Amino acid sequence: MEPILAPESIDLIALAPVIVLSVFAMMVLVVDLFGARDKGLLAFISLIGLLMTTISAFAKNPIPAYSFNDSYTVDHLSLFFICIFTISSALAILLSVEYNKREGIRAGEYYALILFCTVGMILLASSSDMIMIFLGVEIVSICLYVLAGIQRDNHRSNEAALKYFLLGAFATGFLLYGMALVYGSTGNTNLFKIADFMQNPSAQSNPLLLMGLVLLIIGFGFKVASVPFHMWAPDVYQGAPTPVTAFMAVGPKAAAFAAFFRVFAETFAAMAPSWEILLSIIAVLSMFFGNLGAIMQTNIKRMLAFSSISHAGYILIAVIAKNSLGSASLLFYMLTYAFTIFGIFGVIIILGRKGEENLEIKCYSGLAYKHPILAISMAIFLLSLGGLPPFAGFIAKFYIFSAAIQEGFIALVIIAVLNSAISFYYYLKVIVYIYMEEPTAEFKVSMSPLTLFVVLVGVAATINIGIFPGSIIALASH
Amino acid sequence: MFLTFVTFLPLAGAAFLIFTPKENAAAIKQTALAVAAADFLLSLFLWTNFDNTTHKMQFELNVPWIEAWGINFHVGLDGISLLLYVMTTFLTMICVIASWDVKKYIREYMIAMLTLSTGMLGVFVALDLFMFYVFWEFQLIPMYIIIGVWGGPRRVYASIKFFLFTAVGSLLMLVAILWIYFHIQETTGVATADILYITEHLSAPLGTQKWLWMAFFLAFAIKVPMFPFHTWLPDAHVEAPTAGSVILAGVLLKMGTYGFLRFNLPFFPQVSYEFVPMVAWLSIIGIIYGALVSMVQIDLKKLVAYSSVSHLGFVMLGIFALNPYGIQGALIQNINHGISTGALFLLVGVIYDRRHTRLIEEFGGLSKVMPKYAVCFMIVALSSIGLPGMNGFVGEFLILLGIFQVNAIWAACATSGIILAACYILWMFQRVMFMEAKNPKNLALQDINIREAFTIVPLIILIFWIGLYPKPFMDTFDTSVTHLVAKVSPDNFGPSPRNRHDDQRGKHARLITPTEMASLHHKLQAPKKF
Amino acid sequence: MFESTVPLPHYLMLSATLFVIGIVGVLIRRNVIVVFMSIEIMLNAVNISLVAFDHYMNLSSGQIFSFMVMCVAAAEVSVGLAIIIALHRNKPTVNLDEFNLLKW
Amino acid sequence: MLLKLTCMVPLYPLIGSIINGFFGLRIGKKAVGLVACGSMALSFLTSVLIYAGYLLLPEGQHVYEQIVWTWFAVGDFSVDFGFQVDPLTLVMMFVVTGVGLIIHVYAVGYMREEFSYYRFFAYFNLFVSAMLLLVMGNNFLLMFIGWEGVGLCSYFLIGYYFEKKSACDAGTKAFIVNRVGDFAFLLAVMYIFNIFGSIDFTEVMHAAPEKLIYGGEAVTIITMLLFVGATGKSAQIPLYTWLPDAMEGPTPVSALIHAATMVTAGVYMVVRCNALFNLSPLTMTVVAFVGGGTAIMAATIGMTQFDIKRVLAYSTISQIGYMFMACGVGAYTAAIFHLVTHAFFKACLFLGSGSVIHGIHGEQDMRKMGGLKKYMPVTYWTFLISALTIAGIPPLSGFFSKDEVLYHSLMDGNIAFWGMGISAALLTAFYMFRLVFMTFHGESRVDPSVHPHESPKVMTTPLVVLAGLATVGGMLGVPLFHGWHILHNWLQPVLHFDLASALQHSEHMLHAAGRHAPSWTHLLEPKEHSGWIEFSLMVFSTIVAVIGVAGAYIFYIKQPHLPAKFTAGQWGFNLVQNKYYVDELYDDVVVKPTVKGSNLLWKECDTKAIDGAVNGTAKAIGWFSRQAQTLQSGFVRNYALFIVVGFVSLLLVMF
Repeated sequence: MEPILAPESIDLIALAPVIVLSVFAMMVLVVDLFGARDKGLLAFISLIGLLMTTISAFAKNPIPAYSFNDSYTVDHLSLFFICIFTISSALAILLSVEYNKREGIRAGEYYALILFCTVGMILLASSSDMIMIFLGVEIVSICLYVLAGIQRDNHRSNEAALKYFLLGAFATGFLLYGMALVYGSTGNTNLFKIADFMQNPSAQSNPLLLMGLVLLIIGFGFKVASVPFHMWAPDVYQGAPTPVTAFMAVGPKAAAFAAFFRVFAETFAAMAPSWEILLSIIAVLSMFFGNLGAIMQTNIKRMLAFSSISHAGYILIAVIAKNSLGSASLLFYMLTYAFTIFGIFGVIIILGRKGEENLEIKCYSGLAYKHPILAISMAIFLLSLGGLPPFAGFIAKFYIFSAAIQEGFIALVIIAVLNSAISFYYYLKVIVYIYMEEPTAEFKVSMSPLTLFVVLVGVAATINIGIFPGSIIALASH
Repeated sequence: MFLTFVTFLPLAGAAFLIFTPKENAAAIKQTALAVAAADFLLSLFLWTNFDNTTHKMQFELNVPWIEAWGINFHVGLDGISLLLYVMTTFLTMICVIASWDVKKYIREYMIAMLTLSTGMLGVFVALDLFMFYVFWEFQLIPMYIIIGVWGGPRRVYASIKFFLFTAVGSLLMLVAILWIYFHIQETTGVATADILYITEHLSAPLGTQKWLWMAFFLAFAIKVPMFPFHTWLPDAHVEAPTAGSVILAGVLLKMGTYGFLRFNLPFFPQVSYEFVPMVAWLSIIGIIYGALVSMVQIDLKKLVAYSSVSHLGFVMLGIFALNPYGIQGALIQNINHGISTGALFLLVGVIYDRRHTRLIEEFGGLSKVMPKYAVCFMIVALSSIGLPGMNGFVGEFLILLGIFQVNAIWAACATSGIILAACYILWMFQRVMFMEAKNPKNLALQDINIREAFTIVPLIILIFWIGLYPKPFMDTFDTSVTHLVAKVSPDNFGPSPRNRHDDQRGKHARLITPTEMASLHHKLQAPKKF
Repeated sequence: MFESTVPLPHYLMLSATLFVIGIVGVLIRRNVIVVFMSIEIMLNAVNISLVAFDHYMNLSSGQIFSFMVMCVAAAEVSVGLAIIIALHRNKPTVNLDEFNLLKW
Repeated sequence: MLLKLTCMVPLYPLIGSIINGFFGLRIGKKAVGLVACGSMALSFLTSVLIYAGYLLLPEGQHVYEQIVWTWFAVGDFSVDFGFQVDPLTLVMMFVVTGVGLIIHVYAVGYMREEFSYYRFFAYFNLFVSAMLLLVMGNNFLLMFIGWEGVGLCSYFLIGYYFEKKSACDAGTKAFIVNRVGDFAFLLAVMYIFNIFGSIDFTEVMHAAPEKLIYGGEAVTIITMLLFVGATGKSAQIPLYTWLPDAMEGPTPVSALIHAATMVTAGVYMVVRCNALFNLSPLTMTVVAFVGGGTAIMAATIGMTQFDIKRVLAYSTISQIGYMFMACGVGAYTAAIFHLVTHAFFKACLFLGSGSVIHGIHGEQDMRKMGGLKKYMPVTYWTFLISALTIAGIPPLSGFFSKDEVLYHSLMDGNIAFWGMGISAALLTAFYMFRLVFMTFHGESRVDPSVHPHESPKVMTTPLVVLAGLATVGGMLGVPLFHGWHILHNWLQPVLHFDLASALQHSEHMLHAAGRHAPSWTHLLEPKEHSGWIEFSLMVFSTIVAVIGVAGAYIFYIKQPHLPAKFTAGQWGFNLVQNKYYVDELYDDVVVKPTVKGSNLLWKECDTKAIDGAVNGTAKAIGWFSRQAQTLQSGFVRNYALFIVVGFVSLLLVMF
């Protein structure tokens, strides 16, 4: 047996973001332990940590670089994803400060958990080994289990955590089994080696491998909340504290997609015909069930949960397209999605009241005439989610569709566009309440500067990326 | 640059209004009017400086927008779009005046109106498919808001219906646009969505072209709206506020017909030619159906809305006559419909403001109470039914003349629309304006006031101007239409349509900047695997 | 290292059976703890496969993998139990079907 | 040059109309009347000057064209806003401006009591302007402006009393029925452009024999369409129903629009397009038959009506039928001749009836008149003269023109046409004198509270002038003596048609198309025109007219109980009195089904089917949405089950 880990293959510089962030996370824990009364300090440290992480991510040059026996990769995809993660974590932390104060979440681990979760996401997006992927998935998941249930005395939060935990663990079983089967049929856990192995046509028809692929799809499908593995998402999104929901909808999802993309579009690209159809079915189902589910919702968080399921469907198209446009569009989509989602949840937090109240859509009646800035921001976010120009969501969708069209998945794109037409309906419904109904009750808003800042960042990014997407596209499509 | 300025001026005005305190209604209205009027005057300046001896785009601006995709910010006007452009600024101005008495959220209203204006102008100037699509979808938002916030009792239903109907159609167009984009990239090696370039170089297999054509058709047919995609229109019109209806009828519907002229015909001449019978019959059904249904309406606005279906049927018929008479007729009829139907909506708005009802049975004998109003209404109504000497006739006659060259039976069927038009308009007019004023609520109605006169008189002047001396209008698009007709002429459909443009190849090469070329090369050479 | 007389498919069958048992356990049991344990069975079923593969193909990463799985499972257990306890504080039950606030 | 004034002729009334329309209320009634009549007088005088100018035209030039501007042009299609002056136009101009002026003067008196006096004159002047455009336009489309313009003014003026529902209905009906004709007219214009590449009268008429095959499909369709247009405007079968209803308008309107000018526009148009009609024997026959049939039918209805204006309206329809019959047999001169004389006497009759109505305060029912002779002598005498004229008593003008029509219908047509014509003449004489006797003679049946009185000078003077014209108008076309037929000679340049060369061209075209040309030699045989036959026909028709008058005398003066006896319980009489139920037929067959069908289209097709499909899609999505929601049961184990089911299904798809 050869040595498992050659010392020269360990490249800590490549691993810098993980290390930096872990250090900061532990620092948060320590500071909290030694009586930081002001949780804002923790948030501040976390933000600094995220900033340092982002900077350290670019320490490795040139890219692509590999570390730990090629099980950790620093490439364009992972760098971009790290940026998405740090941005979304930062936004989540910004959203949390005021929210936690209001909801009485005093736990200092909160920020540490977010940072650890981000570590997991970075690992997930950078891993090129199944073991690493598994670790990443689990780090992310375990943090999220806790985060979802961080409001210990809230029944909904508890229930969300339980559901998420049980189902998450259940799905992990599938993922793991899939990995085991893939490992068994290829003899490798390293994705590069598996990809090489796949060049051999006879290897592609191994039933064990195919079975493993199906199981992997389930595992990843669960993490990205795609139908029929999505059932947890609405409940968890609704029950979890709002900033956590926002965080969950963006960061971990993006990380899962990164892994999804790496495993399927890159590693198993050679046997695409056998999984394309499965992913297409899942994508179509996700779009349909996501949108159909969203139409009837009255709770905005739950509606956004369903909407995020349908978005998972759209993003899957990028995975299916599996070309360079596909990866670029995936990156672009996740970035714009992050800004939009955090913006929208920012508005929700501002309008929410203690105890997760005031989340019914009809509570927003007449918002436009009391708080025009919030109203227009909300409208912009919703329209962007719907994919209407000139907002970022449109460019993102356009990007993904173009990737699919380039590969000839025209039917898939047609289904997707029809679905976005359905999705307009429920996005518009919210706008109807905001703009076209008369105010029914007074709005008690907690217009905290940090939250407002997130909203404004979201608006600025959504519009700016929508109108001048050039630079981001250039970054994404390297 | 100037064109860009004119196009975005209303948006800038809207942005300015955001920072105006909402209590100061007068200032808001004056600012909005000033912006709209300035925009109109500037667009007139475009018109006077327009060189109508060439079909080429003018006032062009072509700068890279999304370099990675080869998408440019490319604007320009030719004869086909210029008049629609001017009409948009004109109607925006009229609509701002017409909305003077809006009480509810006047600032937001004006912002929406001005934003809408930029959206519509953008559609007409865009020379890049991507950009076109952006504007095409973008203008939905302010219109949706205008209908939904300032509309009638069923405004929410109407606004969502309007939005979804249009969105469904245009989303399929998006797929077609993407397909074309990649096809062009594949066949010519140039990543571009430039409309002019695509017009020159698109050479898809005929079967595919049919699908693409259908995708564009659906988007535009819904917008026009053609039978049987029209049912959003009556709802939207009925619920929209007066100015919304005017813009809807005057400009938004024209975007559909414009789309046919800018995309369906030049992109897919052969397919367009093959689909002529289908479009013609749909248009004819639309003409007759719209007129018949219009006849039995009990709501004034609905009546006018259905009459739009009928009128736009004429326009479509003219376009698909594929000869200069028909297309020029269609273009002038586009303008005419904007003016006449716009004016009709304004006039209906006048009595709606006073009586808060649009039911025909509520009125009667108005010409005794409001004689000036009655005269205006009469003139507009007559223009709408195409009385010779007024604008409607010129367009309708040319359209019929055009389609007569193609098929006399179609012409005969379509011509029957003018009988029905007389029926529904005159019957309505009689019930509203003539007979005894039985309803006591109508006895004390104020005649048209100065502000309302300011909105309607310019339209009436145009009605007669175009009716008696349409030359300045028709000269504007004469050359462009001739060029277009030459393109869709069936003589052109050789086995390989690309060959005939061999000599013109490279003419648009300048559209592709070096950076774009570089990024394209990079993309082509970049390894797929990591 | 000794030569095994048990062929690989047997291990795999065992692993699959255990996995299915785990699934069925999750599906039919109502007790949170039992469901949780069923999930652990599933994870361990996977471990069997991993180790078996390693052994028969003379590899090593599978074993490492299975250690990782065990570690993670342990972590999961701690978090999971913590959640269940937190839950139990608010609502003294371990019947899964009673956690039904969030639906539709 | 005097002819440069051509464009001024329609412009004066237009200006008058605009002045009256915009400032009428401010400047007062007197000024309004002055403006209206003044503009008409100017127009008339200008016409005279143009006539002079026309006479000064160099030898051989028969048409003067004045292009004011190009209306619109696309490619090779171009329409000018241009006027033309030729003999036919001049005749029509004089009729329109002359008779128009007289009626304007009359109307000044007749409408004096009206509040919206100015509105009336604005419309009235506008009408004249449009009518002049119609007769002076040098192409089909300009004619069409006038064509629709007169229809529009007619609509306004019929509905002048817009508070009366019947008036509004009548106006709308007139416009819509006219539009049916316009529809055909427009199609004809398009067809003409398709063939000739031009729609200028001069060009088309000049090129017609070269481009159209005699009796060919194209020319038949074109002329048929044109004729349908004419039936609409000129109230012929089957589109005549609007004219009787049009009597809802003020009487001067009936006189000018619905008797003298507008309704004869169809005749003018047919004559103007004689070069086309000459090429289609089938159309000519149809025209003659429709004309003759209308003449008889309208006359029969006229006999049974009691509303004084309606009788005159049917009489108008009947007389226009004569004109068409003349056109149909190729006697265009006769048609124009009758048009002119008819303008005089029918205007006089209408104005007379207006005077009567005015004198007895708005009563129109003849059963409530009688014995009015002594109260309104001027009206009576002028009315009588006109009635004699229309009945065809020599030497009044109607005698000459009607006889010319009858003579040609026999000589150029056949005995059937003549039969129709002569029977219509008999009926005409009868019902006109029935009218005269019932109104002016016998016992007074006037409501005792009403004191009949003669109309003021301003109204009676026009009557006298028109009666005079009706008396001497026959001089325009004295028969029998060669060269005395002024009108015939005058119109020669317009009506000249070389059939022989047209046939030759047709033959060439047929041969070129590889088809066989039929033998047309019989067409070229010179027609016999015998003064002797003409004279005997004159005598015969005079006798017929006298019989008609005498019959009326017996029925309504001598033995007034007879009519009731004859008509009581007669189904035939009922049928005729109810105008053959044509209105009801149209109502049941066309109007009601259309409205019903439209309602059905709207409610069933639009709302239920199309919009139903749209909303149905939305509803279906909503339904699916609710179904999908129920899956989200909230039970964790259910969710796990879904994962497993998904797993199994994916496996099934995979393998």
